[in-house]
Amino acid sequence: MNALIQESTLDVVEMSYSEAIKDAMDIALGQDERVVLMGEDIGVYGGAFQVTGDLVHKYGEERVMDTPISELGGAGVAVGAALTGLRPIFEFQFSDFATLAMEQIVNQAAKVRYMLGGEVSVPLVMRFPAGSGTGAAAQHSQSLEAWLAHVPGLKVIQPTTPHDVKGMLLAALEDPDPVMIFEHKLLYKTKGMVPEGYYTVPIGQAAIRREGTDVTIVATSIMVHKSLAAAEELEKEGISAEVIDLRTIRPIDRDAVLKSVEKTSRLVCVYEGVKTLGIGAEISAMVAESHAFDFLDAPILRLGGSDNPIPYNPELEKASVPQVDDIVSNVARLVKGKI
Amino acid sequence: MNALIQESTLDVVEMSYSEAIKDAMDIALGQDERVVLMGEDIGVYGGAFQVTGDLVHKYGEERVMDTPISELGGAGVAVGAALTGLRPIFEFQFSDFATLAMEQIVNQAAKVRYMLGGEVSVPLVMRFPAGSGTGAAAQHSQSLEAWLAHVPGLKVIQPTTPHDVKGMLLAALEDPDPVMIFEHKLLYKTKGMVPEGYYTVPIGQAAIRREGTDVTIVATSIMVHKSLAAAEELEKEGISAEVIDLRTIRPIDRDAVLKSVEKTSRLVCVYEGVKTLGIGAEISAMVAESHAFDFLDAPILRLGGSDNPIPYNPELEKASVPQVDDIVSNVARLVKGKI
Amino acid sequence: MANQMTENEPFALKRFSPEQLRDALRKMHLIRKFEEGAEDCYTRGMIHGTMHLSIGQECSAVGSCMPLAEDDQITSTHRGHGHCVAKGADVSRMFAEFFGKETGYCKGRGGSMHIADVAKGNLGANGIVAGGIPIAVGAALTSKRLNTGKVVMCFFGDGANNEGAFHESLNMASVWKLPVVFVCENNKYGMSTSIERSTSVKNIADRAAGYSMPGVTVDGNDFNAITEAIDTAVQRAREGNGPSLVESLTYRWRGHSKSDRNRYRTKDEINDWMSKDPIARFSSFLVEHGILSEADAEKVEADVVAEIAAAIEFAKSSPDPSVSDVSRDVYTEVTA
Amino acid sequence: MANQMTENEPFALKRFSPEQLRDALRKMHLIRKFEEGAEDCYTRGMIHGTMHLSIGQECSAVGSCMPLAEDDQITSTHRGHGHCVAKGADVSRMFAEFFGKETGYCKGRGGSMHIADVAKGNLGANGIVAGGIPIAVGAALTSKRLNTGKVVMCFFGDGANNEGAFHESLNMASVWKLPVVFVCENNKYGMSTSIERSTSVKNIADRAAGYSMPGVTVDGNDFNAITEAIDTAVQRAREGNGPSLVESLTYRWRGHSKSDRNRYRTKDEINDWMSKDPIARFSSFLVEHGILSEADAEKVEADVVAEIAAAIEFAKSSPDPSVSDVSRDVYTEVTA
Ligand SMILES: Cc1ncc(C[n+]2csc(CCOP(=O)(O)OP(=O)(O)O)c2C)c(N)n1
Ligand SMILES: Cc1ncc(C[n+]2csc(CCOP(=O)(O)OP(=O)(O)O)c2C)c(N)n1
Ligand SMILES: [Mg+2]
Ligand SMILES: [Mg+2]
Repeated sequence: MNALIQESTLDVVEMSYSEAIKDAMDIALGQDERVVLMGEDIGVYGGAFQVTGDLVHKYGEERVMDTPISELGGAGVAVGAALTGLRPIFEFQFSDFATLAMEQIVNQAAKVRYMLGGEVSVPLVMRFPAGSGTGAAAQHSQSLEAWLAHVPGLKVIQPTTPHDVKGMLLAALEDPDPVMIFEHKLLYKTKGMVPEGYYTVPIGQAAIRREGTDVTIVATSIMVHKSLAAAEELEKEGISAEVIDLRTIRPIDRDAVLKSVEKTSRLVCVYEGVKTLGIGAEISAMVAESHAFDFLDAPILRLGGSDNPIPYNPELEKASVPQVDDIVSNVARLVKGKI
Repeated sequence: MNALIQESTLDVVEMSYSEAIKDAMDIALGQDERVVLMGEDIGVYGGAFQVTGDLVHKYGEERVMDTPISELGGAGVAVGAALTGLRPIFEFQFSDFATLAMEQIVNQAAKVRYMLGGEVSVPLVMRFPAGSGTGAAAQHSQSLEAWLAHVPGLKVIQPTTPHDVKGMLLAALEDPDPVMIFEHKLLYKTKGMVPEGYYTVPIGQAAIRREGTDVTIVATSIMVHKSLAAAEELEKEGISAEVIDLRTIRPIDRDAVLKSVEKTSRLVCVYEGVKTLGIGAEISAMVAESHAFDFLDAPILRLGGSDNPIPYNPELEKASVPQVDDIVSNVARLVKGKI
Repeated sequence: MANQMTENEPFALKRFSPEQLRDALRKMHLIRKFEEGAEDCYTRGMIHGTMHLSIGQECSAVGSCMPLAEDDQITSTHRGHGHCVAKGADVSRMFAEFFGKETGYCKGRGGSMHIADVAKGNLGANGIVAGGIPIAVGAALTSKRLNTGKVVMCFFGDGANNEGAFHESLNMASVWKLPVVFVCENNKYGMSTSIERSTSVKNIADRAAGYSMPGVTVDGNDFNAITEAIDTAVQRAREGNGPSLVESLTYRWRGHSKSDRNRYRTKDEINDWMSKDPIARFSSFLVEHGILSEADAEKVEADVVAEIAAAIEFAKSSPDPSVSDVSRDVYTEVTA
Repeated sequence: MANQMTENEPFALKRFSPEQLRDALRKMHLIRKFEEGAEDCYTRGMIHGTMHLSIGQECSAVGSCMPLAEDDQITSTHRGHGHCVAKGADVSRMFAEFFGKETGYCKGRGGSMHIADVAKGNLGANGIVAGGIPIAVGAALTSKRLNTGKVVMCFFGDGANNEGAFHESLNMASVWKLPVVFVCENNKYGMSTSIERSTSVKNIADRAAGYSMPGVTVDGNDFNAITEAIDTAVQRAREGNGPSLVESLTYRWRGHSKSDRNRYRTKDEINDWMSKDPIARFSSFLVEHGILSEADAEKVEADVVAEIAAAIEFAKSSPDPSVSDVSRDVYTEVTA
């Protein structure tokens, strides 16, 4: 609330998603000496995706730290630092490399507060550039957010706009617990209007990006944009789709999803991660076990990543994740009762 | 098929789940020089859960290798060995420590065949002692099987009986691709009749452990046994529950589950992993998007681990995973239309 | 001549007051009796789960913590009861934790492997071998960035030195010159695996050269040796000269954990080490040098016995956590 | 006197035949021209994704592979084109892979970062820094267990030596005395991070002592130096005496990848290294010692230019994979 009132008073400017992340980190570094950035080549190089940019020149190598290529140790250092008073923002160069740091993220960061009976908190923020579409193949294109959303003790977000990623990153820094931010690489250059200065966007609240009456599309990350494009197409076919941007996948905004399904009585989940056990599985199961089940007029559809590693060939790569056409055709079939 | 015919001709003896695993490894070591066991303290110590037992004395340290405490490297050595002609069976001392080896399991073992265009296979078997109930607290009690079931390229099994674990381990060794075996620690001492000698139980086939007409309970690992006990109780209340032992969670035996749901028109998923994004989420979503959806007379229920790390205190530990009473009361409520 | 004498005077007598030395002995006894008590309660079925006893390693734990200041911090291991007591923990709350009670250090959620005492600077035991090493480096980073002057002591075992986390952590601590002291308690085995069979270097301290930091191997059961080596390392860290690696040679008398059958070592080896009890050794050292009388020494031990008995009573009579609180403290309540 | 002469005779001339030396030069040119061609295709939008060029490191790759036998194996890195060619790959299939074609080494599924040539013993590049190190140790384990006599060469960079996988792998290879040669190609930077800022030891080869294996640092751009050091390590591995670590000092002329702006190093540094082109150096060495005439040397290069042009044509004209096969080869078809 507070944040929203405040936000409305701020001037807005256009920036890209990556500029919005940098802006949030700049504000945080400027107002809180406990904030440090850690990651590989985030200094003079400016980060593999140029997100930290020139912040090292403004705040120095002590605040914007290039780490050796040591993901497990680096993540552990961030955990220890957070546990003892710093507010680290740790950048994985690609989310795929977090596979090396699961021990520290899952056994330590997520659990230490509980294991110690609530004596401590771990105010740690981690950033995971994720997703396919860059031709970087199987080890640089994964969407592993569902793994972390399975882990109690973590919060996991997937902001989809410059406005949200800035506000949610600042909210993550206010959060006393570990917050994992999955950033789709193809979003970095997307632009949007962003308030200048400090504001937060609450973690745990979904956003209805488009109102509709025939079907609810719950999407995450870049699939929100593809779903909105699909909704435009569907409208031409006379189908009114409501598009929900989940924004946070742990904890999930259950009420927002159920309310929409009660209204539209149809649900389609769209996400880039592998379909099996991807976030859509949880959304579907959450609805199927709720009172909203009785409102359902059709099966719950999931459109997720195909059952293969991400290939290098661009046509195969596209075929491995849902595209606008897939969303349009499948939603249409569902609404027309063909499924 | 072949395996089954063969199996029926074998004498059966009673053994424990851990003895059955050892028996399978003994047979494999005896008939195939390419088979090697790798793991921490699996030699003279006999393994943390005494599964490898005295095999080192029979086959020597070259075949039953104690590794240093190096899960990432050890797993990677197993991947490289499998890629070049050995048939390693790698034991994690606790499945929780696999968080250190996700890079090799997920980026290498699962993907190398695809990334190399099918030029190679990785015939690797990994064993993960998993689950709670031993008072070992949050870092020694996790059930992370859903993570690996999310990864194309892997096969993931959770055998529940001595008969199955022996046959499925031998099937895993025949499989050209990586097979991950999750063994619930509380199953190790459970006994059952096991055929002597060589036989396989196919990966990818569920087993109907109990026929019923009112509700389908799809369970995994130790929850199969708890569900069977619950089904006994439910019968007294006049509720006929069908209990399916999923056995393999990647790939899932879709037909077996759908056929049962068509018959009973009610589904309850019971698993120990954290409820959110645990295997039950996939089962529920798989059914909700299938033609079986039209047969459903009630919401799809999930009983899974609660949203916290596993605590040390035994009462809290029990309260963190589904117990027989929880299954009985929830299934009863569902069947009686109270959900 | 007097000079001469102080020259030859054992390090501990120069560095610590008689009160401090007496307290060191008390802590060693406290660790021993605490673990014997815990073991007894376990055997009698009053404690569940498993535990890793450090009996035989008391001097290493106490000696390592002696040169630390009150608000210096430590990270500990699965074999961490000694470190916890050495850093000043209350054995009542430790027992309460073992009994799974709400009055325990972790309110019964953590148990033996997660025991911590943050107020006293113990950031916690760890169930993951080498899991605490990068965390210690992170704590040292906080000390340097916020200029708290704290030194962080990182305990781990010989087995842990083969984990990648060891390598990555020592490298970063050295590159960033952080105030951390790495203490490798080498008790010859990682579970059943001897360092000869797991570790490709004779002395673990030799690996320090690969990180351009000082590395020394000392007899961790010799109070003078361990305190002197650690004192040097702590000063170096305190003065901003970066990390050190101290290898403390010691031995665990008990099995690795409750499931150990000691198949990997001989009775003779165990008996040999037991005959060189580090506590008796330190106690007679203090008596020899007139710090304590025989009677004082006995009194120290007797008081500890009473303290342990009272602590067990406290634990037994403490309330259990309420099952309805099972998901409390997963996240921090934000009171807006 | 004649003796004298052979004494002073450069290693390479003693160890390799003129044909082998000529082929080494050919491979160096092939790597250079392959990467220049790939870069050109990328710039012209014919290749997507990213690539890591090893231009400037050709001598290190070719020299390292020279002492290997046909069926010895290697694991490579994200900067692996040179290793691939050095081990005998066909540049047509390499280009086809870059173009994402079904005729590529990975049928278009892998691309630059996963290029492999298993038939020639190249187990593959790797997108994960240090990801190939334990895999190489595993391949060496197979060699030892099945007595294949194969030696495994494991390539990685200076940045990779700070990964835990490096530590765990070298330790196991040494404990188990496996036939593996670790080749650290130190080109001074891991992406933008110089070894001074990332690595707490002067020479990476100094870390070998922590694993009780020989460690040497050599000029990887000097064909004689690199081949002699590797030859010694390969012999040691072949004879069952275990692993070695060879640090090959070299330099990449291009940026780390396509997104690099070279902000972390000076133009002078780059120009200085470019003025010491390892290929020109090796070529004139061969001419000086009469292995090749100037004309021969030019012919070698000219033939390579033609080979590259043909390879690009092959790649362009090759068929794309069919989208319906996107999930093929995830699992092995079992033909019962
Ligand atoms: C990552 C990880 N691997 C394995 C284990 C199981 N484990 C617990 S203690 C231990 C031995 C540790 O040896 P060392 O570091 O020498 O400490 P010690 O037990 O001798 O005090 C092992 C293998 C673990 N807890 N964590
Ligand atoms: C585990 C992991 N971390 C980070 C990266 C991103 N990355 C790719 S190459 C590279 C630098 C590697 O440096 P070095 O090992 O010296 O090899 P070079 O590029 O210099 O040949 C980095 C950081 C990666 N691919 N994998
Ligand atoms: Mg030890
Ligand atoms: Mg480099």
